[in-house]
Formats: sequence, C-alpha cells, structure tokens
Amino acid sequence: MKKILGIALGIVTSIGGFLDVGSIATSAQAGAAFGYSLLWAVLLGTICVIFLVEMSGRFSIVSGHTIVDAIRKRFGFAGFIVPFAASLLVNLLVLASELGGICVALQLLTGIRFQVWAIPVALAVWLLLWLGTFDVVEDGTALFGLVTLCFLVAVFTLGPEPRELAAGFVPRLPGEEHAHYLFLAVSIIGATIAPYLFLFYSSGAIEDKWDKSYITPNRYIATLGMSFGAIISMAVIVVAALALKPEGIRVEEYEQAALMLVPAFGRWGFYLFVASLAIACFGAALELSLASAYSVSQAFGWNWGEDLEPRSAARFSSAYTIFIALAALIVLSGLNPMKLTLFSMAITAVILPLTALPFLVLMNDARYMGEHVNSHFSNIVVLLIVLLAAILAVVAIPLEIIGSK
Amino acid sequence: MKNIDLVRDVLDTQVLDREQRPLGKVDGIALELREGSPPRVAYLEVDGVTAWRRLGERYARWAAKLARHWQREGHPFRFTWRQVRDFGIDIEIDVDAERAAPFDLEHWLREKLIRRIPGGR
Amino acid sequence: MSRVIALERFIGHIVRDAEGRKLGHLHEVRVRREGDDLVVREYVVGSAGLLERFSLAQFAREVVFIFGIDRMHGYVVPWDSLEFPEEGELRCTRRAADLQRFSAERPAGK
Amino acid sequence: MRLLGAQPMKARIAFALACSFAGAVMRTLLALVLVALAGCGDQHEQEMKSAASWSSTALAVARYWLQGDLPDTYAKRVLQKASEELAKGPLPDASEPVNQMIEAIGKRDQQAMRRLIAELQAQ
Repeated sequence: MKKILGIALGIVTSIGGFLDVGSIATSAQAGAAFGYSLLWAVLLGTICVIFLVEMSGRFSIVSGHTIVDAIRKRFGFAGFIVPFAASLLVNLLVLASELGGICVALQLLTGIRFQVWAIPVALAVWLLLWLGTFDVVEDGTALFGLVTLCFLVAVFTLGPEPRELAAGFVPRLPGEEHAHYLFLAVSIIGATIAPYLFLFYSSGAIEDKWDKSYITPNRYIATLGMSFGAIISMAVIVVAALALKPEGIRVEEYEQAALMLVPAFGRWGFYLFVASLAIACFGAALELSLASAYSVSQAFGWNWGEDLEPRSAARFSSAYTIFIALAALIVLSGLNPMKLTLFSMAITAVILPLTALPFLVLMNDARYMGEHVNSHFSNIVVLLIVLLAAILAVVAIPLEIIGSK
Repeated sequence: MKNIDLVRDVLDTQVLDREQRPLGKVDGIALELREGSPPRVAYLEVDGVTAWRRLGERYARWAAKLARHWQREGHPFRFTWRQVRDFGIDIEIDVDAERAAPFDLEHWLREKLIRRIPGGR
Repeated sequence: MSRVIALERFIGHIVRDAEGRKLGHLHEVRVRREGDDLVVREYVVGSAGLLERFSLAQFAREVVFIFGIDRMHGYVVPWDSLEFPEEGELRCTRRAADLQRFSAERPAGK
Repeated sequence: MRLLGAQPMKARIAFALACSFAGAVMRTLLALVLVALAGCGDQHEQEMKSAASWSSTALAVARYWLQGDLPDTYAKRVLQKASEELAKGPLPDASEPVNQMIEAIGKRDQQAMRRLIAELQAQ
C-alpha cells in the first residue's frame, strides 16, 4: 500500500518536474508556428528520457551510488571535469531560464518589468531550499504542478481533429522555415531530456533510501511519470496550434503565449497560463538548484542532502546559494527570457552526449549493476536518440543564429 | 579481494570517515619505488589541489591560491592503507571527518557564510 | 634508496619499450594486498587496459562495428620493468616482444 | 531484465515499431538538414512574418479584451510591446492604431476599440 502511494506520488512528482519553462516555451512556439507537426519530437525525447530516468533510478537502487559520484570514479578526475563543468554551465543557463519564466509570469500579472522580480524570485527559491526538507520540495512541487493539467483540459475543450493529431507523430518536412523547424525540434528534444531530471532522480532515490524492492516501482514511476509529463507537453503544442496558429500569432515572446488558454477558458485562461508558467518554473528551479548542488557535492565527495541543516552541509548549501545568485544575475542582465530559454534547451541537446554517454557506460558495468546491467535494447535507444539530438543541435544552432540576424 | 586495480578501484573513490560521513575522494595515490622490491602504495591523498594538478600544474597553482583562504593545517590530507577499515565501493577510514583537513572548506563556509545568514544555525 | 611518486600524474602517459617503440598509455596498476600494504604486481599498458578499467570489454565487443575493438591491444608490464623517470616519458626496460600481451577478449590474469 | 530475452514477442513488435519510427525520424531530419543548409533564412521574409504576427497578436488581444477576458494591465503591456515591434519592422504604419488601442483600454472605450480593430484589420 505504501509502495502504491509511493508510485502515485512519484508519478505526480515527475509531472511537476517535467513541465518546465523549456517545455512550455518550445511547445508553445512549435504549436503556434508548425501546428501539430512537431509532436513527434516530444515523443522521441520522451522515449529517451523514460529510459534514462528508469536507468538512473535503477543505478542508484542497485549500486547505492549517485550517477555523478560513479562517473568521476570511472572516468577519473581529468576525464570527468570537462563534461561536468559543461553540464553545470548548462544547468545554470536553464536555471536562469526558469527564474526568468517566473519573473515573466509576474510581469504578465503585474505589468512590472521582469528584471525587477529577479531578486525576490531568487530569494523565494533559495529560502524554500534553505528551510525546507526534501519531501517539502518534492511533494510541494508535485501538488502545485497539477495546475499544468489545465493544458490537457484545454485540449478537450478545444477538441482537436484526431486524425490530424495522429499525423503529428509522423515526422514530415514542413512547407517552409526549415531551419527554424529543425531548431525547434532540437530544442524540444533538449527540453524533454533535461539532464538535471535524471541527476535529480538518482539523488532522490538515495535521499528516499530506495532499496531493491523498488526496482519494479521505479520502472512504473519512470514510465508513467515521464509519459504524463510528455502528454502535458504535447497538450501545450496542441493548444498553441488550436488557439494561436489560426489567429496568425507566432510566439516570439511570452506575452503572446499567454493568450493560448483564453479561447478555452475565457477570462480564467490568462490566469491559468500565468499560474502554470510560474509554478512549473518554480518547481523546476527548485529541482535544478538541488540537482546542481548535488552534483557539485558528489563530484568532490562532500556531504550532501537536502534534509541536512545548512550548517552541517555548509558546502552543499553554499553551492546552491551561489548557483541561484548567479542565475539571478543572468536574469537581471535583461537577456530576453524567451530567447535565453530556447537557446538553453538547444545547448542542452548539444551537451547531452557528455552526460548521457558516460552514464550509459556505467549502466553496463557489472561491478556496479550486477545482474541489473542494461539490455542491448535500452543501450541502443538511448545512444541513437542522444547522438541524433546532439548532431542536429550542432547543425541547427548556427542556422538559427544566422536566421534571426 | 586480494588483487586490486588501483586506477579503477581506488583512485577517485569516495572516502568516508568512521561514522560514514563523506570526507572526500581519493585524489592522489603515492607510490614508493623501492630498490630491489616491488613498489608499494605509500599513502593516499584527499586534497583538491592534488586533484587539479592532474589537469596540469597551472590549475594546481590556481587551486592552491584559492584554497589558501580556508586551509588551516595538515594539507594535503594523507592516509595509509593501514587506516582503511572497509574497502568496497567506498573506502572507510579510521578518522573523524570534522577534524580532518578536507573539512577546512566546510568550516570556513560555516564561519564566513552560513552563520551570517538567518536560519543558518 | 627509495623515492615517492604521485602515481595519478602518470596515468594516461605514454610508455616506450627498451627499443624506444611506443607501447601505449599507462592505464592500470595492479596491486596485491600484503598485510597492511598494497604492493604493485604489474602495470597494464595500451588501449585494452582502458577498456578493462571501464569494465567495458563486454560492452565494446557488442558495438565492435563502431569502435573497431578487434584492433585494441595492450601489454602487461611486470613491476620491475617500468621506470618512472624524474623527467620525460615512462620507460619499459623490456622489449615489446618479450611482454605478455593483453587483449580485451581475454583479460589476462583472470 | 534483458528485454529481448524475457519477452521475445512483445520486444519484437516494439522493435519493429521503433525501427519504423526511427527510420522516419532519420529520413526527415536528414532532408531537413540539407534543405535548411541550402536556403537558410530570408531576412525580409522573416521580418514580414514577425510583423504580421505582432499585428495579429494586437488584434487578438483587442478582441479578447472586448470580451472581458483579459486584465487591463496585461492587455496594455502586450499592445505596448506589439506597437514597439511593429514600429521597428516593415509595417510601421500598423503601430499607430495599436497605440490608440492602449489609450482605448485606459479610457475603457469599447466603441473606439471596435473601430481600431477594423482599422488594423484593413491594413
């Protein structure tokens, strides 16, 4: 019974963690510009992230170690430090995007410029980590994250044509704007396979003290949780395709995205969008800050844990404190939050092999995994998707930069 | 386990103190090259500067300059195989982490940062 | 006379044999527990040693077509045949032909 | 745990599905990369699209505001943004009616708003 509750909670958690600024921004743009035709990118990313999240849970359960910890041991300090630094940098950009998302939500609501909100928002995120425990962070994010289900409700209210919807899952060349289509496909994949998700999940399995009896629940949590998250992500695409595309509105700014729920919910639509954006970003910002502090601590062998008092894990607490402060500075600098988000997502796709491939090597290491090593099937799926996403991202990013002057 | 692969099994392994508190990683391994008999492991090091030296001397200098702010004494922290209480995926050694040199940064941050923030005590 | 070296700084460095030919990179040091001491038995040199370190031999064989693993090889250098100089490259005092081969297919000494 | 070993039939179906999906993905993306490399970004066309999108945004905001679906602060803010973007782009004339829309919201003048919508649509 307790386990079923755990599974349910895990699923809900991943919805909260899954939908973040990246998914909202990329999906809204994709739906508004290309209708349903990028749904396949969410599907592709989701398949990969299900495998990765399941693996990271399994890895921690079986080996008792977190991923970062084990990667450093296997690859040595010199081999580890470059991918590690790269992933931290990307985490920082994504965290800045998340904070930016919250600030934009507040700007939409109050009309006060988003930069003004950077410091209060960063403080709020930090304060929750400083005073809260792991359960507060995880479950709180999860429960509030349910607001994002409104996108799913909107899909049913607006009633998309099922056949057209299904066609979106088959990759096809769009009529025009190929470079932008490619860039969005890459960004969607990057937003879906966020490395912090599985780093966080692996640390979570340790913090929650999962034992071997969790191997099967872990599989359900990963699959169902990530799938539900993906469905909401897809719902954003569909709603944008139905509400914005016919009007001829392209999402270049969050202001435009904020209109997408109005046709479905009328005057509540605007507030629901703002709430979804703020809450999803807030949850993701918490998880990102934690995931980054976890990885720094695990990389250098420090004591870590969200349940510890800041005083007894000073290096860990300082890590997220500094991290959030840096991200707040990026928001303060006034970079366009939408552009920042999209580029962070595309860069996530570029560095994906750096985090995912070493992890894949560990998953095949019988010293850690014993009989629970990866199947060929999961190796190949992850390998292919990750490499594909990275190669495409390398092509797509320069094209997008040229295209948007 | 009678035979051990030093690079795979020991280098960069998590070191725990006698109460299972994380102390750091095995950042360096010192070999004593002896005349006429096989080299032996003299001691293992847990020290940030040692780790950065593996990337190059320049990084070690930067790390050392930075570390001077919080380091007190006993750097680099070294232990011998004799102090190892348990060796598996982690290495557990017979010391008290709170009093060991690798915790200098922890103490320094508590002192300079955490204590000054409300709720940090 | 004994001398203490920082082993971690030699990992990944090139090893040359007695005739100056490149053997490969130093990837692993095998030690044996003797009382409270760890005593070196042999060094593993060459790319196969790297696979051994990553416990990748199995995995690599499965994706043989990507990495071309059949061309990977290595040598086992006994403890008394590797010199750590103060300056310059690591030297093996034996010739490559006299060393035990190490292949990813059949890990030596197992 | 070995997926292929434990469930041969299911795995084979999954594998076939995966292969066809992967194949479609690969083909499309390859084609995309080629096409994208060939004709990358017409600057003028891009700006036209952006301007058209901002003017559509203004229209939608105005309409939703008339329905009472949008709070004033937000509506004003988007229109402000739209007018700035339009003034920069290839359709600078469209920015004037958008500016007047902001005034109309300030005065809560629904009559004027309807007129401005028609005016903007005419452009």
